[in-house]
Amino acid sequence: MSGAVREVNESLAREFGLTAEEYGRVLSIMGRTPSLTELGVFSVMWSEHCSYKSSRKWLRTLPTTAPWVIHGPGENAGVVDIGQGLAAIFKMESHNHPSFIEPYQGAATGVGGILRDVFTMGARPVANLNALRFGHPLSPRTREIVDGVVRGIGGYGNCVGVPTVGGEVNFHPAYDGNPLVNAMTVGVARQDRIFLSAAAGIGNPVVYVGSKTGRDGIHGATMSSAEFDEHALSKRPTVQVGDPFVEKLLIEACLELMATDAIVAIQDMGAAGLTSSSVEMAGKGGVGIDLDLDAVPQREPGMTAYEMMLSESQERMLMVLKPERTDVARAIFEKWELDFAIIGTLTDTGHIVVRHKGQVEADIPLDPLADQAPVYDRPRAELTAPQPLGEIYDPIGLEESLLRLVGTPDLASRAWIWNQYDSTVGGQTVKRPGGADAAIVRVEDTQLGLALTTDCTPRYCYASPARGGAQAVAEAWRNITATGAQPLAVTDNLNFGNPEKPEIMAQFVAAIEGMGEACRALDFPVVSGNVSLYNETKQPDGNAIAILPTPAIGGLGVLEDVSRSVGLAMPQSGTLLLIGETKGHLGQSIWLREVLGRETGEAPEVDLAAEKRNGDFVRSQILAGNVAACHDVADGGILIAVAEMVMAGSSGCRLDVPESGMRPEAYWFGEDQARYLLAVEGDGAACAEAAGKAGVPVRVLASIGGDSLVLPSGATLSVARLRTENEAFFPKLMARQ
Amino acid sequence: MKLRVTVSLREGVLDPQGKAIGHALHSLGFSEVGNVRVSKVIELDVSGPDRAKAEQRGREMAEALLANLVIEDYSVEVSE
Amino acid sequence: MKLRVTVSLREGVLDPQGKAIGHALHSLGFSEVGNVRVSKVIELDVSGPDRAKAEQRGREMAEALLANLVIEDYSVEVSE
Amino acid sequence: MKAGIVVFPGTNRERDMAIALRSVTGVAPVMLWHRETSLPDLDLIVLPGGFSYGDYLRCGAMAAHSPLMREVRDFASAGGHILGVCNGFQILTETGILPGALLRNAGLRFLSQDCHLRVEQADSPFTRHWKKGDVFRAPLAHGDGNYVADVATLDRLEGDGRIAFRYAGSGGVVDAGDAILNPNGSQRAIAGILSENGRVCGMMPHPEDLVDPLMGGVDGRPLFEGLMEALVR
Ligand SMILES: Nc1ncnc2c1ncn2[C@@H]1O[C@H](COP(=O)(O)OP(=O)(O)O)[C@@H](O)[C@H]1O
Ligand SMILES: [Mg+2]
Repeated sequence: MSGAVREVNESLAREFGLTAEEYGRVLSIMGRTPSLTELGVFSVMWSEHCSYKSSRKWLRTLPTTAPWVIHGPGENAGVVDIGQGLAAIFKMESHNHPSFIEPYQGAATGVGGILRDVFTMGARPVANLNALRFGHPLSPRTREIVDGVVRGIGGYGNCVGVPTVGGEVNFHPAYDGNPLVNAMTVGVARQDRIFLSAAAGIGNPVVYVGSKTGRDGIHGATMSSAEFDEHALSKRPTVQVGDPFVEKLLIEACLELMATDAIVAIQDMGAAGLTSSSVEMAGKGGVGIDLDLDAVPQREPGMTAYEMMLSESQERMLMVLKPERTDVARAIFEKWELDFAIIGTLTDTGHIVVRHKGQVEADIPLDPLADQAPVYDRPRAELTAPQPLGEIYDPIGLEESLLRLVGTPDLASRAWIWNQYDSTVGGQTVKRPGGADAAIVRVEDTQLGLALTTDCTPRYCYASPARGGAQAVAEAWRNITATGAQPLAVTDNLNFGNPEKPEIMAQFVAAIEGMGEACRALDFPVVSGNVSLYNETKQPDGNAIAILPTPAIGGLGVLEDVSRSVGLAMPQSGTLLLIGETKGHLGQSIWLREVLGRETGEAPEVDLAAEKRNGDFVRSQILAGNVAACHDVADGGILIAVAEMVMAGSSGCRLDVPESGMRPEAYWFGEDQARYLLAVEGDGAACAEAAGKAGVPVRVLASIGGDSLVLPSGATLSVARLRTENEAFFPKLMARQ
Repeated sequence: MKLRVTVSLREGVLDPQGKAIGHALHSLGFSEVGNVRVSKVIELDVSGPDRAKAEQRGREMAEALLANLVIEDYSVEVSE
Repeated sequence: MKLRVTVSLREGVLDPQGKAIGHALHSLGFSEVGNVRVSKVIELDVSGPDRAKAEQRGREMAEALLANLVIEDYSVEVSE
Repeated sequence: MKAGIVVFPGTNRERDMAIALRSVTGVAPVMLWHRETSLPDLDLIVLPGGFSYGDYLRCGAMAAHSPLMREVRDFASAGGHILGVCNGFQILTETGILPGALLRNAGLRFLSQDCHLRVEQADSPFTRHWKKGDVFRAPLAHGDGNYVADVATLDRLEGDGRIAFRYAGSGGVVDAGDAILNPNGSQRAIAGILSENGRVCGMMPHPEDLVDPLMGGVDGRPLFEGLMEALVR
């Protein structure tokens, strides 16, 4: 075996991340000691990342179907019917660990990877979003990570020319050593031009396109051994560098090829590159595959089979073509100045056979590789209840609380971030970041609009994973609804700690249960997603601390007539109505954290029937043309939501005093769910009456006008004052050295 | 004194810039061009008496700010 | 043979990157740092027999593509 | 008006430009691949925004050497009309069709935001639908839009009335030293310039992304309406 100076045995297998039991399974499948390359293939295919061994059992419980779902989980991305013969194709994926090691490249290649998952199915990518969680603003590396991640996402997305239209950001010390970078891409394709990854046609050529293969990111986790092959491996970089220019060419070339009938199957090379793409394509198609690594375009001399099979070089795709169409394909890729190589053929052997320099470096039966992949039902602990809420008192009053909250890291203006993302390229962005609860992108040459959002409130998920999971789904649904769009489906990115710890596994399962319940109640199925486990930070004492459970939800909705969508900017006049019931829930609220310095209490209750009723009412009012602006009430409660509308619209309002006997801080900053603010013309009586008929709680909250937010006390906060507080955080954070 | 810190990508790390420049030079007819790598040179005027000390400080600057050691190497020269 | 083409902003053209680096170094405590300039170095492997010719070609590449003479100067070195 | 849009590898705002031209003129422009060696009969060539060749060496540097750019240069010399936006402006300066150069933004970050432009010269095919001093809004999206030229060139541009647009406040105030009013640090707050004959215009912001009320306004339309009127035949 070339390159292999290490003997393959159980100890090497463990270094590669396999357990003794899993290695035993490899031996019984192979009937012999595997070669190094074979061991590499097993270890990546059976890694948590590729096999979902800890999560699979639970992912299966999520609802994944609806009449409008064309392809659910199992393909590169989810596909839903948006009408007019068109489909939206979307998915979210994490690049957490790489973004901690090298924030710019980690985030950039995360964007590149998720784009490929979407255009590999035949869609032109039309929007990117990103869900980010950073450590405490004052923690040592936070500033550098924020800077690199934001530059990386912009650097890649701006260059490929896909607008970045939305996302979310949280700061919490639990992410100090493990930031989360979850990137989502949405594309649009014709329903009759969707490409899948199942290989077919014995004898058909297997074709490699895109960039050359280098030693990028090989087996990062398992490769601590420089003694492996002294000269070739000594300087092994594990960080992948993205090339968005090549990605742009790859998008154009693939879409051009997809307009012909040359492609039988296509798959991006993502994690575990050539290995996972070839194994998955062949496995799904029930065929064998022969690969000739000598034909693989290589960036560096002297690469071994092992290295080529495990390289995670970016901007590469694998395709099965109709043999008589390979010349058409070659011409297209040459036009776009990309590598194009026939590197194998489909066989009837049911094996993957890898040849290099005249030797067979791997020969593995595909069925057992897939069927005997480990699946674990990991033990779960009893979930612990959150700390009791404790005594509530208000030391500073509404006005001071409001000013403090609008400037707090989790609520401060994100303009510093989105001003580095090209949000208008493509000319279809109807609502840019900050313009509405969900970004709105028109589908080119139609009146259709897509409403896009990402949501998760990790502090709720930590207090109560089930409620948190449900809340994340409900908030995504609400954000889409608040624009007037019909929510269709979600993608998810389940970020958790080490699943081998029973308390983490318990969080994971409970969060999925909550998500599933909300998805079912709201008719909002999961069509794609990603799981990222082992997100923990080693402490100096050797213990590892897990991130907050963070099941990020990416939601997609559709508007038949995009011109009916509304944003959240306060109009110049009219009445502000509050929809939904206010109970004053302060547990886990931002007010509690920022004013009393506590993260205590239960997460807010998620009443899915109320969500549906209130949301359906709001959407019908928007579509009827009765609503000038709409904003959901989320982090920070009513008063923050009002302030956000005021700042976005540069138009003030005078708040009515609530009739409830509630404590003012509970009323104004409580985080009860299923609520919206609607700006309507005149006195709002017609809308209020309609709400009453629909059984939806409603009250007049404010009269709109002026250039200040007037509090019930009569205290007046000008738009300018609010903005100053709201916009200070990011520039100040980033100016610090 | 002048410090000259050269920062280049580590061997094996993809250099999209170099690749694109090589490509462009070929299409301009510079067919003799093979591999192309792009690096950055940061020239700093520094005050202080002693070369060895300046070089040491240059290394500290590189490690602290100028180079991204995850993907880049650096070298320091002192002149004048 | 190796060509090394160094491209730097002309004297008089403001170098925002250099300025920012100088500023950052100061706040990291490198108070001895004065003026900072950032240049690009393009290293090219070239085939061909003769140094003088290589250097000549290097100049041609710089003039044609590698440097924008409106704002940049360049220099060419040959090694090996 | 027959318009053609040049597409380089890495161009990404060609569709935006095509939509804008079509929506104003009613005619879809032709797309021109950078490797072509001849031009069809055209009234207007547009070099759109994007990242030609990744902008890896300098923005627009590699695109400036594309085969079709030779034709574009001849087209300019023959008095043809050319609009270069963003990357297109960078390409025009790299080829020397327009003077000066575009450096990294002064703040060293990519900027994507709306800006306001003050019309400095209304007597050109690109600006005739405005009056001198008019202010309009346009999205900008670039990392290298910091316009520089030597003082003699700047003075000449100014003296000859070849500064088309300057960055300004919404009320029309221009202050080149103010990082908010002049977001990328351009000398004399220059956002767009004209060639000597007034028939080539390069600008950094994107009027083509603001031609539809649905996208937030129609501030960019006058540029295209003026062009259509000037180039009708
Ligand atoms: N949390 C999840 N919920 C639903 N589907 C999921 C989830 N995680 C992964 N999937 C689906 O499993 C399949 C494999 O995922 P993944 O390995 O991340 O895809 P890729 O190979 O594109 O990286 C995809 O179809 C994905 O949508
Ligand atoms: Mg995939």
